[in-house]
Amino acid sequence: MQRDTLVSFEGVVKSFGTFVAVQKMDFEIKKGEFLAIMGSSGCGKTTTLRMLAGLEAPTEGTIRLSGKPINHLPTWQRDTPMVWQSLALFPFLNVRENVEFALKMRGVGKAERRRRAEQWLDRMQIMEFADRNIAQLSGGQRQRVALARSLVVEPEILLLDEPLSALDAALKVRMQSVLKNLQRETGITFVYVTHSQSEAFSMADRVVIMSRGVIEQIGTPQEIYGAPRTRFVADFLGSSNIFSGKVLKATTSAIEVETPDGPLTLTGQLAAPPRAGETATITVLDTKTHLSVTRPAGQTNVLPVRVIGEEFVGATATVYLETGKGQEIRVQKSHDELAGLPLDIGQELFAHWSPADGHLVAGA
Amino acid sequence: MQRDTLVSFEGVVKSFGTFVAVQKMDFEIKKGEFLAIMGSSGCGKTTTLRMLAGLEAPTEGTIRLSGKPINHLPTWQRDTPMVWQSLALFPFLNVRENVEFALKMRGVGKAERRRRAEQWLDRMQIMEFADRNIAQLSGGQRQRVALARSLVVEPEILLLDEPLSALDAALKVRMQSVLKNLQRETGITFVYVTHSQSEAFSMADRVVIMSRGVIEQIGTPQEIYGAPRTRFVADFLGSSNIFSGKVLKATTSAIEVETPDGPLTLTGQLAAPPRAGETATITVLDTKTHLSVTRPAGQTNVLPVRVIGEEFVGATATVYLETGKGQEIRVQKSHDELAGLPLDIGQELFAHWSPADGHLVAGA
Amino acid sequence: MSAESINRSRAVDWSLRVYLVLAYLFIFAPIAASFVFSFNSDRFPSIPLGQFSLEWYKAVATDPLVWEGMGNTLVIGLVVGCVSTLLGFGAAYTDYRYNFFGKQIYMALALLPPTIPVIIMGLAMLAFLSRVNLSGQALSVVIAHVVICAPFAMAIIRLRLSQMDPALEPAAWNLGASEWATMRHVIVPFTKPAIFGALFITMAVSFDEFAIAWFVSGLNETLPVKVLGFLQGQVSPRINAIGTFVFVISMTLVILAQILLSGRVTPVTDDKE
Amino acid sequence: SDPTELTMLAWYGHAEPDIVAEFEAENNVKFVPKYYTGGDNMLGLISQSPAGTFDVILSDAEYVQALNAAGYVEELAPEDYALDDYFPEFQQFPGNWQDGKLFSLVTRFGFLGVAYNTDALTEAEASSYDVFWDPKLTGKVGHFDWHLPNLGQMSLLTGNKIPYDIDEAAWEAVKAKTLTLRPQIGGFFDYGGTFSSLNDGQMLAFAGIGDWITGVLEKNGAKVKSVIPEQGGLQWSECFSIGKGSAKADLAKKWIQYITSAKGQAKSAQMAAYPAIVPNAKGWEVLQAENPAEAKRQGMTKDAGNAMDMIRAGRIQYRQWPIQQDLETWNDFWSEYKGA
Amino acid sequence: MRRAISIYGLTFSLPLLVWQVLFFVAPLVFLVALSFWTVKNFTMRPDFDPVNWVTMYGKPVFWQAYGITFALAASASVLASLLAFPCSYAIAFKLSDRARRWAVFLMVIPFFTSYLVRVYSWQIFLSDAGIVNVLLGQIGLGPYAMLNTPGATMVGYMTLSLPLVILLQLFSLVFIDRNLIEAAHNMRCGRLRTVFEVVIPSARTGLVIAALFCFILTFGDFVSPVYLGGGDPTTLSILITDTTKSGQQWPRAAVIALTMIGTLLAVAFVAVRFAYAGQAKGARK
Ligand SMILES: Nc1ncnc2c1ncn2[C@@H]1O[C@H](COP(=O)(O)OP(=O)(O)OP(=O)(O)O)[C@@H](O)[C@H]1O
Ligand SMILES: Nc1ncnc2c1ncn2[C@@H]1O[C@H](COP(=O)(O)OP(=O)(O)OP(=O)(O)O)[C@@H](O)[C@H]1O
Ligand SMILES: [Mg+2]
Ligand SMILES: [Mg+2]
Repeated sequence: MQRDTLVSFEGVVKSFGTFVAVQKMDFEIKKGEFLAIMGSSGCGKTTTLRMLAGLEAPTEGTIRLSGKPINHLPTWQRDTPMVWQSLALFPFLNVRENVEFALKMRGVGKAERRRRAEQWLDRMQIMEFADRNIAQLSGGQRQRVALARSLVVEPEILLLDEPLSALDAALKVRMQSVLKNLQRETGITFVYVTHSQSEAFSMADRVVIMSRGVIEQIGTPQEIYGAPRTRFVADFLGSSNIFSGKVLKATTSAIEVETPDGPLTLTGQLAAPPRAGETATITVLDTKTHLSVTRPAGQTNVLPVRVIGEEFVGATATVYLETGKGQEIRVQKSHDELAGLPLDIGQELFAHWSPADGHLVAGA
Repeated sequence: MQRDTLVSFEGVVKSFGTFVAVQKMDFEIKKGEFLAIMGSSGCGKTTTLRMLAGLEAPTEGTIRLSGKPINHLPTWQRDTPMVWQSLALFPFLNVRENVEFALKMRGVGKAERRRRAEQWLDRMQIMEFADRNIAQLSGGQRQRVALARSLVVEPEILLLDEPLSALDAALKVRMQSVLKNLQRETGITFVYVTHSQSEAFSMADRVVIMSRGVIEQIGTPQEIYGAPRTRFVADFLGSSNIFSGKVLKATTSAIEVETPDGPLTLTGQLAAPPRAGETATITVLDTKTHLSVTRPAGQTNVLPVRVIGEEFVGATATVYLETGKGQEIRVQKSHDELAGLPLDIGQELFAHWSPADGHLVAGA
Repeated sequence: MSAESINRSRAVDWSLRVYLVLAYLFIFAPIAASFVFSFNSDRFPSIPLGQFSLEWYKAVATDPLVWEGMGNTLVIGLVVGCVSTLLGFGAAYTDYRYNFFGKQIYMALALLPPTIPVIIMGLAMLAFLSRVNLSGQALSVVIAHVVICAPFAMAIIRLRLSQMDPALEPAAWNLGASEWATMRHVIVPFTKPAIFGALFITMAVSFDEFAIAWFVSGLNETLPVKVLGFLQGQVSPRINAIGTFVFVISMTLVILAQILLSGRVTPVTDDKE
Repeated sequence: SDPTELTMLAWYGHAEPDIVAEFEAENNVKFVPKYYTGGDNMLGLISQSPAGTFDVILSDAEYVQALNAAGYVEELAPEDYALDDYFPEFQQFPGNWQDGKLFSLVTRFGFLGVAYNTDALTEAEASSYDVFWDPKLTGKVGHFDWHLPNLGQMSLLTGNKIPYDIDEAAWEAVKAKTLTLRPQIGGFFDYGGTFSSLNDGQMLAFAGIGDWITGVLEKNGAKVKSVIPEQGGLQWSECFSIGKGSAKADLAKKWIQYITSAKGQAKSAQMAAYPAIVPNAKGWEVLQAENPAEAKRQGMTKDAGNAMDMIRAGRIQYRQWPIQQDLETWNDFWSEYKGA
Repeated sequence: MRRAISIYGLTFSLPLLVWQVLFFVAPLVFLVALSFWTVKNFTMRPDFDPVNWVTMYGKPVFWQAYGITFALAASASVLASLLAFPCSYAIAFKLSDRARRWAVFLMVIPFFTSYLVRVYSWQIFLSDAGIVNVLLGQIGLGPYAMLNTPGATMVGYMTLSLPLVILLQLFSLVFIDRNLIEAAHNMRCGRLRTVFEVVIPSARTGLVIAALFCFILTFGDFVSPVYLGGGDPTTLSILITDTTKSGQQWPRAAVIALTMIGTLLAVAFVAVRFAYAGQAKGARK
């Protein structure tokens, strides 16, 4: 589906004093899409959202909404409602008054205000709490009030800054589906900032991954999980083991890299293979990395490792290991697959993987 | 290995006013073992630990340490050092002074105090921070100071109350192995309270699972994961789908239970099968529960379900589903296994599992 | 902690409680005595007590000067309360919202005055105000009292603002409210209890202040200045009568403030993480 | 119609109903008093208030010069007042006149001597300033906290005929003598403190005061009295002036006429706040008729040894500013003495 | 958005600034100017003459009063801290939440009763025939001379400062992490020892600040030294009033006042430094 552009960031920079929070940012948000923004803490996600909402002015560059530059429009003259992590509901107003707030500020008459607010209260299934105090609602109910409050003006775009991070696991999953459905039904563009990979990957059409004010990768969840474009992305997703080193040999179908732990090889279709002597990084998913007690015969990519810990996650466990050079390696397996292995701390094992499972990313 | 008993709780009850926080608790802790205590918030874990440390007096029953009753011994006359969740390091003392504190209180001379403190600082690899302020340390470093401070008196037993809960994931795993090694090397008995299943299962020799002041199950991690003794335990571990209903038929090798979603069957060795008409509960691990788009032919234990959400955890994903009767079902699979399934919210699927994978627990 | 805790000693606990009672006795002895002696017939209070008498209250009630002082005190207190609260609100909001060069100096100006000894303040105020022809009027007392009361108002309101979710104000802008509309519809409603609290507390402070007022009040003496006059000029249990009377009024204001500040506390945000 | 407001700057008591009620009623006037607590306090108040703030000013005689020098008071016309009824000594009262012009009118005066507790001392014992050094009074002697009356009495004690006109040698002697009194002293008090510490026996003897305090206490039944000791006593005097720039100077004049008339003087002598002797001979007569006991107590009778006789016998000296030393020198010594 | 201060912002920021500059800073600055004026014949004249500073600083009486005032205020701070600590400790650690709220409420009441009235009341207690002596007399003791002694001044100082000191101490005590106390017990630190090893070091900032406030209040107080201490010995506040009595010597009084402000600022600086010493900035958590 080819969609129109709703928002575009053109060379946007934001500095606080001498500190540059967002560096030369260029990207577009399509009408009706669900865009998630991810990245480690302090990478500029909130700052990006706030510039879009008009709560910060860009230091350089232009932000356009439906083609018009909006850099210097104060936030109260834009229609870019935001849902805050803390929700920021007005504690001195009841649920209905909260939802009516934006309409009141727009000078909508009393009866009309009430009608439109009730429509949204109804839609969010919180009509029965209309006259309650905010303090008397549960976390999920407040969440819905916050959504209704922002949506009541029927904006083209909704900005969400980690809206679910305060909820417990079960409620989080429920609210995710509420949000996803809402977005589909209304067709409103969602820009959704989150820390949680699970949230971003399960809800968004496209995901932006940021690091230190720079966009590292934009793409669908599948693209990003399957082919992280940079070492940062691979690292950030946390599901790959990562090795850097000097390229020894490289063809369009295979490459050999000299790492501190020895040479590693990778096979596959390489569009633009690096040249020998350059630095390259190989990633391999932790689920594709295997362990054995003895050195597997006749295999490449075998590293002697020592167990440093183990973590249980439901049906699977992640084994943390370390090579002689201190390189950390993780292996994720089901309990059954690990059952035969001695996993006492300090135990020496061999980690290995098939050259076809490796993946080449840019830089060191 | 048969070990001596170090601590025994004999009919211990603890009430706060009319509220009973710990009810008739009977269990033993062996010399040199690593015992983890788990349970939902407010179930009495901390209270149990505090009674052992002498920070609360039991309302009824007797606690023995090496055979001697210690109910009314003030905490400063026991050798039961504790590591607090908040660490409770003295902010007005530097690292060395913190570690020396317990020795100072025992009247150990200056030179000797210093020697013994440095030994532990060294062992915990924080010697270089000896003269730093607590505020200048990272979380992991503080954790080590807290351990050194408690261990410097070389006690027979160490009590730990969620010591790692304030750390981030990576540090947590590292500190787990530090703790585990320490316990093995010193042979000190560890009593370790935690919320985290992963922590308890990867570190402890035995795990105690508590609910509302009552011990639900004691056993090795394998025993508990494989055979939860009660519905609470199964629920608490969160890795099983749980169904309750009336027993229709029951033999020593098979049982059929009528649940709101229809009859379910279970096969296996049943020592004491329930009688028909009684209530029974069947659990099945979420990894052993499967999904398909069409109703699998010729199978028992098939339930029509609707997708309500999905959660990504590294290489695996958990799909949240709901039966027509509102029973929640989770299915955990690797991404590859789920790749073929349509998992949009509201999508209708069939959940099913082999009768041999079910497990019978007591009560409803 | 439970009472049956094994690490506490009853003896220590009880001696501490007894000590506490003694401390309260020390603190309340003069207040209680002044109350008792205000109903005592003897002009020069001593024990044993004379008869119960309302003579001093009558003396006070029939003294037009006391009534006039009372009127001055009330009017001045009211004006001081309003002005201090307004100024304090502005300063609290400034501190909450803005960061600027020299803010520390601004805050020092906003908080320092109550720490200057009143006798020095009074002296400096009188010397200065008389230069600019502002001394000896009710206005002088208002000026001086606002200087020391505004910091109290500022502190109380700032405390309330710090309980406010910092996202609340931008959230309102984001919903289409201009800065002024946000002030009216969000900031003021949120801080309302603190605003009234500050109003009553500053009124109570002004109500009781005598040292600076003595210097600058000229002919428009407030009640506490009259008390100082009674103490300096003619010892009389009228002091007790006025003291008791002022106490009752001040306490009423304080309790009102207390109710407003703590009564309608609504959790500001749900607990995070 | 609403009464006219007349402002009065005075010692406590001068605008209380017992004194002003009649005048207020007759003239439809309402007094607004500002009571001060010392001459310097009074000067400070005037100097820091706009001209015309105070219509009537009551001040101690020694301050009249200062008031006049600073231009705070209006000149008075002698013919407006019943000066002829005054005792001759007070018709030309030096404190009131400057270069032949009248600036204020003395209205009351009193004597300062030894105030004592009659349970602790006999009148004979108290009849010398030396009694302050009596060992049984250690820690029980109080000072009214102002240098002028106290040092004046010390000056009398060291044998100076005119206590405020002394040369350097005499001044050194006064200082030396005074310092030897310091260990006897229990405190330095303002009016209120003097009042209560004498009343409840906290202090058994007092320097620097007289009947203006003990008289009130006596009336309330306290066992205190004042005597003029053998070394002589001091005289304080209160004078009324009209404030410079007063918009109600006529009314102010009327008040001074009233309070210096025979009727006003009799009232004034019996003022509730503190009693005093009046300089108007006709006033004495009215008082003798109205309240013979009080007239007798204060010595305003025709009997021998009455107040005027004491003055005429030279037993009483005016309190005034030091003549050969600076005022500051005396005050500095007083501070030093207090701190010793 | 953090914009430069706008008209909107100035509307809220400026009034207080203007007020305090006009009516707080200006008087203090004027006080400095005043200290260089001269006085002749009861009238002050604008001048720039250090004579007042020279005269005042040349007087032994001034330094003596300074020493006494400083010593009195310092002893009051120590005494108030010592007397208050068991109280604030008991309120913080030995009372239930409800009782603690009441205790705090009761402690606030004295702030709203006239200090003058309370001091006057103490006269009735302390005089030779006062309540205390009458009570002592009934058990055959006394009478003792209490009024007009430095001890009585101290009683007045306590009346003035004790509630505030207790509240400030309490404020830092209730925020002590209870785990620290339990941790100390758990490491063989007995009850009393824990107070010295843990409670006091933890609450140091609050304890020092409380003592500082006591110092500030008592250093400038003139009511207690006059009405309870009998004006003997002379404190700086009494000296200020005495100085104004010697023929309108306001400039000299200004010298005393400025010296007092300087002293208070110095003491406050030292106390705050000490209160926060050794506390690294930006503690994490
Ligand atoms: N007003 C400000 N003044 C100075 N620095 C700021 C300001 N706001 C943000 N920053 C800095 O800009 C960087 C980006 O901040 P931002 O809030 O956008 O991060 P984020 O990606 O949302 O992080 P998080 O996940 O923790 O919310 C951070 O380093 C932050 O410290
Ligand atoms: N001092 C106390 N007074 C009253 N109730 C208490 C007290 N201490 C604990 N409780 C109650 O006893 C119960 C058990 O508390 P405990 O602290 O042992 O729980 P826990 O298992 O450690 O919980 P968490 O995992 O949240 O730390 C809780 O319901 C708690 O509210
Ligand atoms: Mg953010
Ligand atoms: Mg706990």
